[in-house]
Formats: sequence, C-alpha cells, structure tokens
Amino acid sequence: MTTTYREAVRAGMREALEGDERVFLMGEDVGRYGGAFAVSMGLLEEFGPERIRDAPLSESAFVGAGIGAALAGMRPIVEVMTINFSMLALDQVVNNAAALRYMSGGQLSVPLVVRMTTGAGRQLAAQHAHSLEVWYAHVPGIKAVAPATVADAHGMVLAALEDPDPVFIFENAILYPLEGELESDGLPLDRAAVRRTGCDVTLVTYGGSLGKTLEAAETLAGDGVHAEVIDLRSLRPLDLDTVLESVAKTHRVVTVDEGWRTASLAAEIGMQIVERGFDLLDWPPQRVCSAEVPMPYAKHLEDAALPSAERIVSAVRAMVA
Amino acid sequence: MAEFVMPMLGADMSAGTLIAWRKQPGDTVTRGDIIAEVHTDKADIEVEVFTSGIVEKLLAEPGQQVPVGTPLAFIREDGKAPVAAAAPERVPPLEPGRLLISPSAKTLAAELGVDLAVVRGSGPGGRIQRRDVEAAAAAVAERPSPPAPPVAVEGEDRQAGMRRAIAAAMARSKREIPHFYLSEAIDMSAATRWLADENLHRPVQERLLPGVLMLKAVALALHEVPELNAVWQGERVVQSEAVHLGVAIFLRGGGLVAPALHDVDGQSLDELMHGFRDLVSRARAGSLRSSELSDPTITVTSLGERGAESVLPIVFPPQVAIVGLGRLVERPWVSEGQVLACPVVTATLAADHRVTDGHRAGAFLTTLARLLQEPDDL
Amino acid sequence: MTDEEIKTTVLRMLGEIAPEADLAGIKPDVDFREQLDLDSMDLLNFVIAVDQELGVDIPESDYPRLGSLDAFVAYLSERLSASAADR
Amino acid sequence: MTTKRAPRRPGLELEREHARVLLHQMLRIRRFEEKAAELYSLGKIRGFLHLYIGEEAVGVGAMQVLREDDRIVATYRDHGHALARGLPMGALMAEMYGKANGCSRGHGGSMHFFDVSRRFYGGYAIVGGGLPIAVGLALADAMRGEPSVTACFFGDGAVVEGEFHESMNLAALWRLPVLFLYENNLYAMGTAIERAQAQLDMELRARGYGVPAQVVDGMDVVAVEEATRRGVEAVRNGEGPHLVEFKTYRFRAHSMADPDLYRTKDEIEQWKKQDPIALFDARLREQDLLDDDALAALEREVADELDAAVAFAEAGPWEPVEDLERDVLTQ
Repeated sequence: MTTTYREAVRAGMREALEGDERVFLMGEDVGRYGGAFAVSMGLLEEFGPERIRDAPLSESAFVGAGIGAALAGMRPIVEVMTINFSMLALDQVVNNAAALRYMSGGQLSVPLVVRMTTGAGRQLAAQHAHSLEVWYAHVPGIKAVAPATVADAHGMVLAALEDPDPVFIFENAILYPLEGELESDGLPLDRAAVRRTGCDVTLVTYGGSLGKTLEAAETLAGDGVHAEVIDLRSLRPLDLDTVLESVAKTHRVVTVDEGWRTASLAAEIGMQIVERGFDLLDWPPQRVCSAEVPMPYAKHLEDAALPSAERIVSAVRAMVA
Repeated sequence: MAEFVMPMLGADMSAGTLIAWRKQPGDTVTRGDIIAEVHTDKADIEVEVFTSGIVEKLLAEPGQQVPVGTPLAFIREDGKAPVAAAAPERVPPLEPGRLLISPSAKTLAAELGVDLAVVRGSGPGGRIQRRDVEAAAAAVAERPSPPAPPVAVEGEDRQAGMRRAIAAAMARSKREIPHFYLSEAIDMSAATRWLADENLHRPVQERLLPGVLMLKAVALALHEVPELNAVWQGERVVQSEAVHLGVAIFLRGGGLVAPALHDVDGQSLDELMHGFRDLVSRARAGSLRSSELSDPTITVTSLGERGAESVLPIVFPPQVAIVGLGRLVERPWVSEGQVLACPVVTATLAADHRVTDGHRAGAFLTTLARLLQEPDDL
Repeated sequence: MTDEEIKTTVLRMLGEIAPEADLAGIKPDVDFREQLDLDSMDLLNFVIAVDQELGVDIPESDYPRLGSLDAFVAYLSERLSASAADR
Repeated sequence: MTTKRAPRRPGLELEREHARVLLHQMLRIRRFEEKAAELYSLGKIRGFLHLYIGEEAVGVGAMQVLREDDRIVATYRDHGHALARGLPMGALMAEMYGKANGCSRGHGGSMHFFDVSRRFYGGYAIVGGGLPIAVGLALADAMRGEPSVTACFFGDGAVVEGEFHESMNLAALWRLPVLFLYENNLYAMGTAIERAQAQLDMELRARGYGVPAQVVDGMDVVAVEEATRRGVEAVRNGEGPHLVEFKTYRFRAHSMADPDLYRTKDEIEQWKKQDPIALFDARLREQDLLDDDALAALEREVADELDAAVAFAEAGPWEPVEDLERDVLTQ
C-alpha cells in the first residue's frame, strides 16, 4: 500500500496508540495544531487530549517528564519539533534517560521513544538546519535510528515502542512528502539494509542522504562503476558487519553524512572500517559530509554546503580513476 | 584521468621492456601519436596512444621490464578539468624504500603468489592496487607450463633461442624455487575397470569421476612422503598435518585458480565427489572464499581429456610441490613378458629441491601408482 | 517428444552448464564437447540433467555417442521411443 | 487558591510511639552521616559526599506522610531521604564503598541511591535534573487515575534553574500530583540565596504558577510533618501540585571538598542552636516522652545498626569487571 513518509509515521503511532493504552504522544503543537509537520494530524480528535498532549515550550521539562512517565510504566512518544531545539533537553537525555538504568545498577529501564526532525535543505538558515544525530549516537544507554524509507518511517516507531530502552528516531524533514510502500521487510531495528547491490564501491549513508546517494549510484552505473548502497538505518548501534561484508566485495567505501565532517558519524564509520577491515581496503575510506559552516540561508550556498550526488560521484571517480 | 598501459604487441607476449619515452609530462597528445618505444621478443616497436589529452605523469622508466596491462602513464583527457583535488592535505613524507601498496592488494599478492617487486602501482603516487596485482597474476597465469619465449638475440636460430628461454625460466625459478621434476606412467586398468563397474551400479547423480580417485590417491600417498605436504612461512618450511589439496580449475574465459579441498585424506570418495563438484561450480561462479585460495598445502593439476599427455607444472608459492596429471591414454604395456593395451596416466611431480629430493619424490610417485592398483581401498 | 523439442531441451541444458558459451553458433555436426570446451565435470552435470529432465539414464559405455548434437538427439529420441514402447 | 502559613501550636500532644519513631529516624541519619564522614577520611568512601547533618527534620518529617505507593525523587544530598524512606543502611553504606551489594550495585555512589521496590527514584547530581522526572512520574499516575503522589525534593540551587520554572508550569498546567518539597538551606554551595534569587519569597513565586505553597521551620520535625501532611492531602484531593518550603541549614560544608569559607562561624553556631534533634529531644522531655535511658537505648540501637551496615559494606564483593557493560541497556 503506497503512502507518504509523514502518513507512515502517523500510521505507526496510531497503531501503537490503539494497541496499547500505555502509549501516549507528547510534544509542542502535536495536538490541536496537528504537528508542526502535520505528522500527528487527526490524532487528537481520535485519541483525546489525555493521550495527545500539547506541551509548553519547555523541552527539558517535557522530555524529562517523558522519562519519568516511562520509569512509571508508560510508553511515551515525545516529539521534539526539531533537533535544533533538542539541545535544550540534552541534560535530561544524557544524564537521565541514558544513565538511569546503569546508575541504578539495572533496577530502572526507560522505555521512552523520542522523535525529532533533522537536516537542512529548506533554506531555514543555521539555527533550524542542524544534523546532530552523532551527538546522540555517541551516548551509551540510548539507541538512535534514522528511517530513510516510508516502510521504516512506519516500522521503526512500532519497533522503538517495543524496546525497553530509550530510542531516538531522527526524521529528516525533507522526507515527509516522500512516497513509497508501507510494508517493511521486517529487518530488525539495529540492522543496516542494502538498498542497491554493486561490486565496485560501497556507499554508506542514512536518513535524508539516501536519495542523493542512490542518485549518485545511478550516475556511476553509467560510468560502468557499480556502487552498492547501504542504508545504516541504525546510528547506534552501528551495523558494521553489513558494511564490512560489502567492503570485502568492493574494497572501496564512501560514507555520505549530512553532519559536519569533524567527529561525524562518517568519521566513526571510517575508523571502524579501518580497525576491522584494514586488509580489505584498496583505497582509504572517504567521506562526503556537510561543509564546516553554520548552514547558510542562500540556496546556492546551502546546496554547496550539503552533500550532493555530484560530490558523491566525484569522490568515487577519484577512487576508481 | 585515462591510463596508457603496456600494450599487447604479440600473441604470446607477457611483458615488454620500455626503451624510451617519446612524450614528456605536460605534452599534449592526440589519438594515434607515438608516445613510447617498447622492446618485445619479436622487435622494438613504436607504440601509439589511444586517448587525446595532456600527459599527466609517467610511471615507468626506460629499461624497465613491465607485464602487459600495467599502467605506464596517466593522460588527462581533453576538456576534463584536472580532478578537483581536495585541499592538498599535507601527506607525511614516506621513508625511502617503503613499498606503497594498499592493504587489500598486499593480501591478494600473497594469495596469488605475485612477486611485488615486479608490479608497477597505478594508484596515487604509484601506490599498488588490486588491479595491478591481478594484472601481474594474469600475465603469469596465462602460460601454465611452457616457459616464456626466449628473448631474441641477433644471429641465433630458433631452436637455440628456445633452449636459452627455458634456461632463463629455470634460472628465474631456481632463484625463487629450485624445481625438480619426476614422472611416472601409471597403469590405470584396475582403476578404470573398478570405476566403470562402480558407476554401473550407481544412480546417475552419484557417479564418480576418475579425478576423485586420483585426488584420494595423492592425499594418501602424501602420508608416505609428508615433507611434500608443506608450506613456506617466511624463512621456514612448515609441514602440515592436514592434507588440503589445491585443485587446479581452468576457467572457461581463460585463467586458472586452485582453491583447496579440505582434509582430502579423511574423506570418502562420495564426499570428495560432492566437494569437488561444489568447488568447481563456485570457482566458475567467482564465489570462492579467500581462505580457500590460501589453504592448499599442495596442488594437483590435470589438463583433462583434451590436455597434454604430461604436464610440467610450476609450484604455487608458498607450497613446495605440485602434481601434474596427464591425459588418460591407451598405451602398450609389458606385464610378465606380455604386451597388453592398457590405459595409462603420466603423473609428474614438481617439487622444491630446498625441501626434498628426487629419492623421496620417487617414493611418492611409486606409492601413488601402487594405491591406484587397489581402488577398493581408496 | 519431437526431435526439435529434444534439441531445444538439450541446448537449454547445455546453456545452464556453460553459461558463457555461444550456443547460437554451435555447429550440429561437430562434437559439442569440443566446441563448448566441456570437461568431465561439465559432462557429468549434463548427463545428470538429462536423467532428471528426460528420465534417460546414459550409461558411461554410451558416452562416445555423445558426439555431435545431431548424433546425440538421434540417440535420445531412439532411447525415448524405446522406453515409451515398453510403458 | 489560598496560601496558609503553618500555625505553630505549642505543646502539641504526641503519642509516645510516633515521637520515638521521629527521634529514632533523625538519630539514624545523624550517626550515619557522622560515620560516612569518618569513613571518607579513611579513604573507604571517595568521590563526592554531601552530608545531611542539620536537615534531618525535613527528610524525616516529610517522609512520615508519604505512602508506600507514593514516589520519591531526591537530590545528590540523598542519604537522609533514603534512610527515612526505609532503604537499608547496609545497602547505602555498601553503595558508598562502591560494592556490588550496594543499593545501586556500586554504579551510583553517594549521589545516586536507587530503590525501585520502595519507589525511591534516586538522587540526581544535576541541580534541578530530577524535577522533570518527578513531573513525568506524576503524569503517568494521573493518566492511569492512580492515587499516588510524587514527592520531589530540591534545593535553593534548583529554584533558579530553567528546569524548575518549566516543571512548575507543566505540573500546574496539567494539574499533576506533584508535591514540590523545597529544602532551602540558604546556600547553593558557595552562593547565598540573596546573591542568586531576585525574588526570595517562594510562596509568591509559586503563586505565579497558581501553585499553593507553605513556608515552614525546617528545624521542627513536627511542623515539617504537619505542613507536608496538609500539602499531600491537597494534592491527593486533586487540587494539583503543592509546594512546601522548609527553612533549614546544613551544619557541615556543601561537601567534603568544600572549605566552607562563605559562611561565618557565628552564623553556623547560631543555627546549631536550632539542631532539630536537640530541639525535639528537649520537647519530648518536656512532655515526659523521653528520658536518658530511652535515649541511650535508642543510641545503642542506632550504633548496632550502623556497625552491621559497615560490616555489610566491608564484606561486600566488588562487581566483576567483566560485568562492566552490563545494564547499559536492558537487552
């Protein structure tokens, strides 16, 4: 059944809300307004204000409240409007959500799901265009996933709610209008997916960059270079086994990551490939990341700053020349 | 960035020696220009370039002998801006004498037994990549047994040239592996009779090929002469408990690979047949595991029904021996003063004289022949 | 099964065994093992395929009759009509 | 929404048993903290250690009115709350030793005591960090119609943190069953409240959120208990969150690492005259509810419990290093 990424997230939340009365949605403008990106449109009418809670602009309080409610046995979905505002709640995430189980010697678990949008590409300038998934992927005690397809947008919400530990779902905002199949291939939450097979180079990416990476692979096919595209899906834990299986075949790898290059997820992936797959490499692992600038407003500048299919293609061409 | 590679200039040419460059870095070349002069065993040939553009970088120096297919220069094609070099990150200088090679190319070279000193790197700064190793290996593999044609010297007739070429090949091998060869004609009447009778009673899917009898016999014969079942590790030869036979499989498009059948001495003929069939199909489908390439402790090669009567195989480093099996042929055979027509296979053992000697190698071949007289015990 | 059907079946089976071979250009009157560079393993796989698909068990003694394509098709139709008769 | 100041009724008649409980609990905390200081100087306890000496009346008094199914969120100065809530003294001592038989298996230490079976959701080392958690716990109970109240202890440092403002507003906005228990010991480490708060009148600030509040003498365990009872009953009646401010004072430095130069000796001595245990002792004697023998018996009982706790900690095993990464995640 074909639908959009936005509706897929909503369908996932609706199924959860119907199936389990412990589940409730909390976040800024998720109720009456229907969600800043219209993801939760209609849920208030269907489930009422108790379970579709519009929160005041107090990120630390309502993310902390989500953690508390989870400690007390609820299964909250907290929507932080964008990753840019999530910085205000990082103390609750890192010092409470991620640490409570360990600090309590295993007594507590925090079955919390936090969704937030991420990424640039809509000319919103520096403060509304961050891609900081790596900050979350750095923290032991939480899981981080990035649905890049309509199927994952739906499946990951449900899988995350099943997980007894905190799961952070990063939805790149440019994906909301994306159309695709709702049914998922049932891959577990922590496994990467091979979205295109090939034998000459491995392109590793996630979330909003999948589209441009597939586009690059298409162009490269014209050169007779067959790129294998791997969608990480999970940013923590990272499924390096699937990546290395591919690199063992292609011996070349480029990671495409919308985060800033320094200390990015792409840096971590490159390092793990060198640590575990050194002898597979016919070329040093490469990265295509965002330029290290606060995201500019002007379109031509933003486009130049962001990873693009062209930059991916030229990175690969330099390796196979 | 296009490459100018050592061209194939003669049917049996495997390498060529660069005599001189006719273009320098920065010169513009158009398709068809003479870019270099190359010496082959036939003649000195002026070589043309097939891409128009500007010579970016020369990779080989005059006087160097280079396998066919190895990149000699980079040509930046017309209309292509130089590849947008990323901010030239300062690369720490390499200490002299250090070989610039990718890790994967180094692993592959070890697997295929390619001598890296000969390989010319096509990567940045001359770094050796997989394709350079593959090109070098392919150049070696294309002539499984006949030694490289001799390098022509003025005023010498053809026969003397051939002898000198074999001497050159042997000298090169001796520098690496001092081969010695022993052959034995083996009476296969008992084996062929046993096999025909065995296959008569077996459903088609379980029929046995003569090859499996040979493999099992070779494996058991190695118990008598275990020093042949060994591999070089650095400066030491290490005898292997396990008998993993490298089975030479010829690929239909040309080229050869010899992956391992594991623990052949312990397997039944049926198990061996199953393993052999699986190995051949995976070899041809290109889905062998790299461990299968590096596991063999000795190799067996046979040119099959349409091959030669006897084969002088070259040992696959790091192994120390190889068994070459010729074609099954009908031959007159004297037995108790009687002359009979008899199916015969000539088995040749090539071995590394640093590790063993003719006397022990001879024992191996006689044991092999004896085992094949009692097919029931295999 | 007509000779034509036997021929197409045989060609398909040969294609599976030697995928990179040029079946279109095969000469029917010349030994096909030679043309397709089939070794003993390929031949055994082929004989097994014939047994599985056409139910004809070719004994090793008949291998020499697997010469050219036409000769082999004739041999097969002879075997098939023989087995059809005694069914 | 009216705000009542706790009336001070002289000579309230206490039943003998309840009086004994209050005194016994305060003594347990006092002796436990004194032993902790001693063990810290011996290097048995390390890291940060924040003692509750002087504030015992708040922890003990407030805890009397909280039921088994109520939920507690404390701060890093959590020894008194944990003991008053009933966490075993041995488990707390072992936790400060870093032993595997500690209440948090040696993972949390002094600042992070946890006991889910007693709904004690821990000490929080980030000032104000526990407030949103408490709001969430209360949200869950409210959504399920459960009668539990979540009591959240916090200090004068927290009240100038953004999370205090956000949590008060959210709890009031959604009328959640949160009992905000403000332990005002006048200093946030080295910063006196006058140098941190533009508005000291917490009752006024609470009214800003529509939250009823009381201010009470934190050195009088009976007054603390009464005020907390009034507060928790208001919350149980569904009147939404309630705040009680306890004026109290810590007799020791902020922590073992604090030279305590920001307070005058004189000021400390003045407050020590208000020692909650001494005050209560005198009051009980006035009402013939206590004599030297009874006190001595109590002290012995506490001393025995303390010795057993130290022995429990000394004997405790270290968690094997192989388990280092256990319990980062649930599976």
